[in-house]
Amino acid sequence: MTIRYGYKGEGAGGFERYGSAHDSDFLVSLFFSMLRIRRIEEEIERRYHQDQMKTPIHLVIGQEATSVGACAALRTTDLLYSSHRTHGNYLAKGGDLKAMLAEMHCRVTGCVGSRGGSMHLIDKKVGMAGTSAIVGGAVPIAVGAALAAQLKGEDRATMVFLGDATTEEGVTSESLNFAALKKAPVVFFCENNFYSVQSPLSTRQPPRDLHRWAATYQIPSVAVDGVNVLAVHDAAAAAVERARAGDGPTFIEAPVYRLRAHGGAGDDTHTGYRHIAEREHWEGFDPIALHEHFLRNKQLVDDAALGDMERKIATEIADAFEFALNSPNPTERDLFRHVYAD
Amino acid sequence: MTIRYGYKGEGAGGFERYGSAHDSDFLVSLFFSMLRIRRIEEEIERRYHQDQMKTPIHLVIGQEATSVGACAALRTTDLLYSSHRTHGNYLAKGGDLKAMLAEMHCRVTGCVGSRGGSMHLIDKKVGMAGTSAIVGGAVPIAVGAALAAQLKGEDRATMVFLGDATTEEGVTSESLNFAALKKAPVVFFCENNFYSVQSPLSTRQPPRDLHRWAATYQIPSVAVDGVNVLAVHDAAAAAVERARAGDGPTFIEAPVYRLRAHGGAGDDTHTGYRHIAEREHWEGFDPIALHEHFLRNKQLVDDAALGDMERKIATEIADAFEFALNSPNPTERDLFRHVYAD
Amino acid sequence: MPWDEGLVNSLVYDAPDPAEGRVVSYVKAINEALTISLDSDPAVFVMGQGVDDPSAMFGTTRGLQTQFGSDRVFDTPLSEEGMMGVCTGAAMNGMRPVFMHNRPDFVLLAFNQLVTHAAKFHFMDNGQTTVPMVVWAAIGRGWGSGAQHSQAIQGLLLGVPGLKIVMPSTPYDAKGLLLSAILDNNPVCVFEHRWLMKKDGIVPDGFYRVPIGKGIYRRRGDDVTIVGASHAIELGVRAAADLEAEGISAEVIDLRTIKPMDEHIILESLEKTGRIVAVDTAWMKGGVCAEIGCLAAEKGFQFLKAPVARVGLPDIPTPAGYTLEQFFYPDAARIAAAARSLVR
Amino acid sequence: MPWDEGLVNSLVYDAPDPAEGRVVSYVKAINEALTISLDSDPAVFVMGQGVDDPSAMFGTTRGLQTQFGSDRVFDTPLSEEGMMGVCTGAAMNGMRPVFMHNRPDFVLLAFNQLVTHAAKFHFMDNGQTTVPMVVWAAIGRGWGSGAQHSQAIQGLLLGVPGLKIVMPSTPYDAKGLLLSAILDNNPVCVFEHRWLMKKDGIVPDGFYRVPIGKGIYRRRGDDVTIVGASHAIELGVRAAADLEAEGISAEVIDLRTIKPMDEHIILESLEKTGRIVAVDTAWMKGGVCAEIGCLAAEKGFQFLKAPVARVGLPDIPTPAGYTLEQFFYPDAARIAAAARSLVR
Ligand SMILES: Cc1ncc(C[n+]2csc(CCOP(=O)(O)OP(=O)(O)O)c2C)c(N)n1
Ligand SMILES: Cc1ncc(C[n+]2csc(CCOP(=O)(O)OP(=O)(O)O)c2C)c(N)n1
Ligand SMILES: [Mg+2]
Ligand SMILES: [Mg+2]
Repeated sequence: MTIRYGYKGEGAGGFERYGSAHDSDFLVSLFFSMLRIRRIEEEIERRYHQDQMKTPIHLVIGQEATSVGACAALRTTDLLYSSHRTHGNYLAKGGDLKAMLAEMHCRVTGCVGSRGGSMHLIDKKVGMAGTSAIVGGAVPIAVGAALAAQLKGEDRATMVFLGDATTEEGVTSESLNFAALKKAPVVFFCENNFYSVQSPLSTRQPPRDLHRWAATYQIPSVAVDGVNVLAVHDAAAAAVERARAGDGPTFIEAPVYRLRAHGGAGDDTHTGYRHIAEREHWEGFDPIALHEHFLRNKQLVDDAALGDMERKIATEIADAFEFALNSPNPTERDLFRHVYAD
Repeated sequence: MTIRYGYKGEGAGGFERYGSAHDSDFLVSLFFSMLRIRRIEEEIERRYHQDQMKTPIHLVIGQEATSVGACAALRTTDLLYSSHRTHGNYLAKGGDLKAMLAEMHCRVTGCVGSRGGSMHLIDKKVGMAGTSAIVGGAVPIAVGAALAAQLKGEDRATMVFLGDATTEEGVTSESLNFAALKKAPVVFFCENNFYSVQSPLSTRQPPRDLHRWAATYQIPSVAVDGVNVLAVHDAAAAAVERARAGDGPTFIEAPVYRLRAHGGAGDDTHTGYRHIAEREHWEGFDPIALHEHFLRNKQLVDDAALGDMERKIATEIADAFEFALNSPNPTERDLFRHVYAD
Repeated sequence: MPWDEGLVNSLVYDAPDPAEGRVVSYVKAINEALTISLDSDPAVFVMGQGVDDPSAMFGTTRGLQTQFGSDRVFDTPLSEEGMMGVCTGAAMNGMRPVFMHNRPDFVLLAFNQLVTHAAKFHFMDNGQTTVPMVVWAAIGRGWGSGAQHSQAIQGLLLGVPGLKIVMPSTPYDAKGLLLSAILDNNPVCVFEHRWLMKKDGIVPDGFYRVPIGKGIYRRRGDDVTIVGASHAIELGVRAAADLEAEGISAEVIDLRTIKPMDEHIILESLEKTGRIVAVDTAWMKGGVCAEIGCLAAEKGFQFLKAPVARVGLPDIPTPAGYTLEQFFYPDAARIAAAARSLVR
Repeated sequence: MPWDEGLVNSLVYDAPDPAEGRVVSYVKAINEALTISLDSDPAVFVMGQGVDDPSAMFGTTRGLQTQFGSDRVFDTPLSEEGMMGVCTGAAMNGMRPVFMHNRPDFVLLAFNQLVTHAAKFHFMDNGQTTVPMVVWAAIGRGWGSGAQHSQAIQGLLLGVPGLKIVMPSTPYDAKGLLLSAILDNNPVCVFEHRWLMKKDGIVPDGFYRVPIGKGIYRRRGDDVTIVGASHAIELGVRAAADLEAEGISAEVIDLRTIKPMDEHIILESLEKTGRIVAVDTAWMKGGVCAEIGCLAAEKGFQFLKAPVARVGLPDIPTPAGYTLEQFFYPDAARIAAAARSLVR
């Protein structure tokens, strides 16, 4: 069949219901954050072929609502752990764009001094606490971070993003079990984009609902429309509340669609692992377009406002790339730093 | 509380219902097999302190019904994989007692030539196909064995025994997922004895039903009374049927109780990790006593018959120990054999 | 998704002379070995993340699923340890699995099954079982592979009895050694190097084997022996060429297989040159370099005219950035310098 | 379930002279280090399978949960990799976890977290994070430990940057090194040997540290250097005593920590003796023995008067049976023979 994994959400309809609970500034800010990430990703994509960014990239175009909605429920002091698909997480959590682009350009001014590249966009100042390029690697680490907060009695929630394939790694099961056992203040945010690189779920798992599986660890688990930034936010906010209240972990499954290739620039649907109709189907549920539609209906944005946003974003992006490109490379001495801590 | 994990089965009542479907020879043979294992374990236990058996032991006293009931549903050509708790599996699957005791006495006539000890009672002639002293180690291996049978189109079922704690190892989740995905002809037989060494389930998992968890992998999963050899057999037989029919894996959870220490001779309840009342409670549901009670009610056995069985078993055990004790030790040359296959 | 495609395609190797035979790419050579094995033995199957996807494991599995069906060539869940156990169980029961990984880093998730199970069953059950399986992975380098996607783990596995470790450096060996590995009745790790995949070479058509456990002279010389395998010996050959210009005659030994290691060829060469430089794509401490260096001092001491030298990775995780990588990875010049220091 | 309790209790060591100080058992020494650490730093917590059960991890964790509560001393699910990740995450966020395992074999399940995460985070995030954690395990031997419960894995980890590896041989060091390991800001593996746990020794009361990275002379001598750690050096000391009777004066170096390795003390001794026997509890190939042997030929070549010798495990999995074990494990006599062969 052409559309293997279709959109099952409420589309534009969902926004009305969730929207009412939030003030307009908040509604607009979510839109701005998504638009900003989209434009940044597009510019990275546009320049990638110039080979100035000698790093793998895993774009989140089409998946902006999950990062933005979830992070809007987090405080700066809350922790976010991530995988290889870091761009959206880092930016939504408040990571510095200049440091991100410098990192991708292998400059010493990069957020991790050019030691990590795009899969290690870490900035502890804003709670972007750690990432792993190993699928599932960050999941138990996030539980450990939550355990630390619990032991220290800190008012801090920890969230970890994971993909659908990450649920196949045994360590994810181990992490759910331990988090449930200890009522660790952690939120498992599963972006189910139906694919692992170019492998569909059907070649990796029997047909099942990931959130029902998580629920058998006695973890409150919900499925939420991953292209509806408001639905994502509300689910995340409830989960974070539960964590803060000491009620333990939550598992959130958000169906989303990756509109680009797993890695690199451009889309690779033409290679045949998924049908063009499937991508086009999901393009009809672009999280940013859906939210814009909602905001316009409520007269919260108009062409002028959008134009201002675009200009603001464009300037920021241009400046950030300039910063990155004008930043110095690391020196040989840098290689020997931070191998061991004193 | 004194009894942390109580018996939840139907007790003697359950036997009537299951019994009717089976002929008397079969019913008696199950009893004989359990009694034989019990007596063998008791004799091993009695002699263990003589330090002639320089090997760890993990007795199955109290858990005879699971091995006997499950293996009664298997053909010799079916495969059984096991963990560290091998005695019951090996004997019920038809393993040679002499070779078992010789192995435990570190003799060259042992079932694996003294290379494995009691945790590696393997005898491929009778389908005792492999064991692992690493918890969870045998689980994916059994799935691989089932995959091989499937790929070769063999009419062969594979069963793997695992404990409650084994479900905490990520690899067990991975194995369930893959087995379900491929509809592998494998039966996961989980002996839930509530403890991992001296750690109760409550310190290791949130309260949950293991079979419900397994079911979320789209694997038909059942709970069965682990002290009722007939109930165990019927559940195993149905699962093996499903495997043969190409309908894929089954997960069976059987609550049982280990009446002895996790390892070594004697019980260690007095050390305080579980309450004496709990063990005494379960002694009231001894799988062998329950089945004997049932057989006597049906006049299928009487004192005379039991006496004959005891004598038969005693002679076999005495002969086997004599064989083991009179067997030669390995020589230095044996050490260098089978490191690599030609 | 081989994100380093562009990088690898930019690498330049001398083209082989078609007059010498059939010119085939490194990737195609591996593909041929897999095809021949699948074709000749129904017990062989190939599995791994994305072996059936458009990138086809760097192209090495291209077309295999179409030709041999999805029972024998299949994608897997993201469950490295579980799948390693599945291979082991299948191998113990008459199959010959080939389990392919993008990166050796992912094999670390499966060490319990590989090291404590696959490698030991044949011994533990007194030879009742054999475990004929191949674990294939390509060592990554460059384009931000970094600390978690560039690990060469042969050094970690050298001390594991029951395992064999193969590390080809040419298309000819990649095919011949993979064919041998699949026919071997033991678990064999085949570690390729991503950068070699751009190489073309003379590769015979059809079936042939390169023996496991035998090294080969890539170049004869009298002053110093450079020994190693895979991409490291590729650099060793280049270093030898540079040294020749200075009048230093270096002998280059490609071990081809790290375990078992061909001690005889190492000692034979050492007897002549009296000097040895051990090279490896992995960390120098306690790995392949250390084993070769220790072997030289243990069994070749009477031949040694100079200290043993090793050229591998420093005791530092792999940095992701381009500039840092240039400082991190040794090159032909560094190997040449090490050799020079022994001779001068 | 220390099934080898009986075996270990049957071992005999010379009793220390109480006149020299406070006599404490090896197990108690570890228990004191844990108690002091838990007591002095709220960031420290101890976890592991059965640390709170009646056998209390061979007795090393006895009483800790009662004293410090179940938040800071707790049992874990049977999830080695997950729990290793939990430690890493906790360590990255201000805690100092001590993760205890019955056997190093179980640590192999967690290599992905230990090798690719815990050891690399500090480097990967440019020093933003430190990962102060201790991974403790006791190498098993005898009573059917066999291939899957006796693996000494220090050789596998030697080539992993970012890790430290500690291997005590006395109660004094067991306490002092564990205290140092818990205070260290890096992931530190502490590998005990089950057979040392029967030892008593002179152990100071209260807090003290044994530095990580410094070896110590256990015995001075002129003819040959025996170097290693843990149970292997215990045997080395006995071998030296036997050699003395033959008029061979052996120097014995206890490295105490395998990584970082005290190269200075090895070379200092080698300069004097010119002969070296590297000993280890693990496999000889590509591990600690190989590293020491290579180091001697690399940096101590000018001192070497004889080939380097190594005494460790052959390239064979551990057999479970008693008789086979006697052939498998090297003893003091084998170390002495190796030393003798270098001197004669
Ligand atoms: C342990 C491990 N195995 C394989 C890979 C290669 N890999 C990188 S990303 C990826 C896909 C993961 O899919 P998913 O978890 O669904 O996240 P997504 O990329 O879809 O966001 C794979 C297989 C890896 N990085 N780590
Ligand atoms: C990976 C691993 N971790 C720890 C151990 C130590 N160990 C041996 S048996 C056992 C208990 C396993 O409990 P369960 O799976 O419930 O089986 P049971 O002993 O109750 O039959 C443990 C923890 C081991 N052998 N392997
Ligand atoms: Mg995905
Ligand atoms: Mg149990």
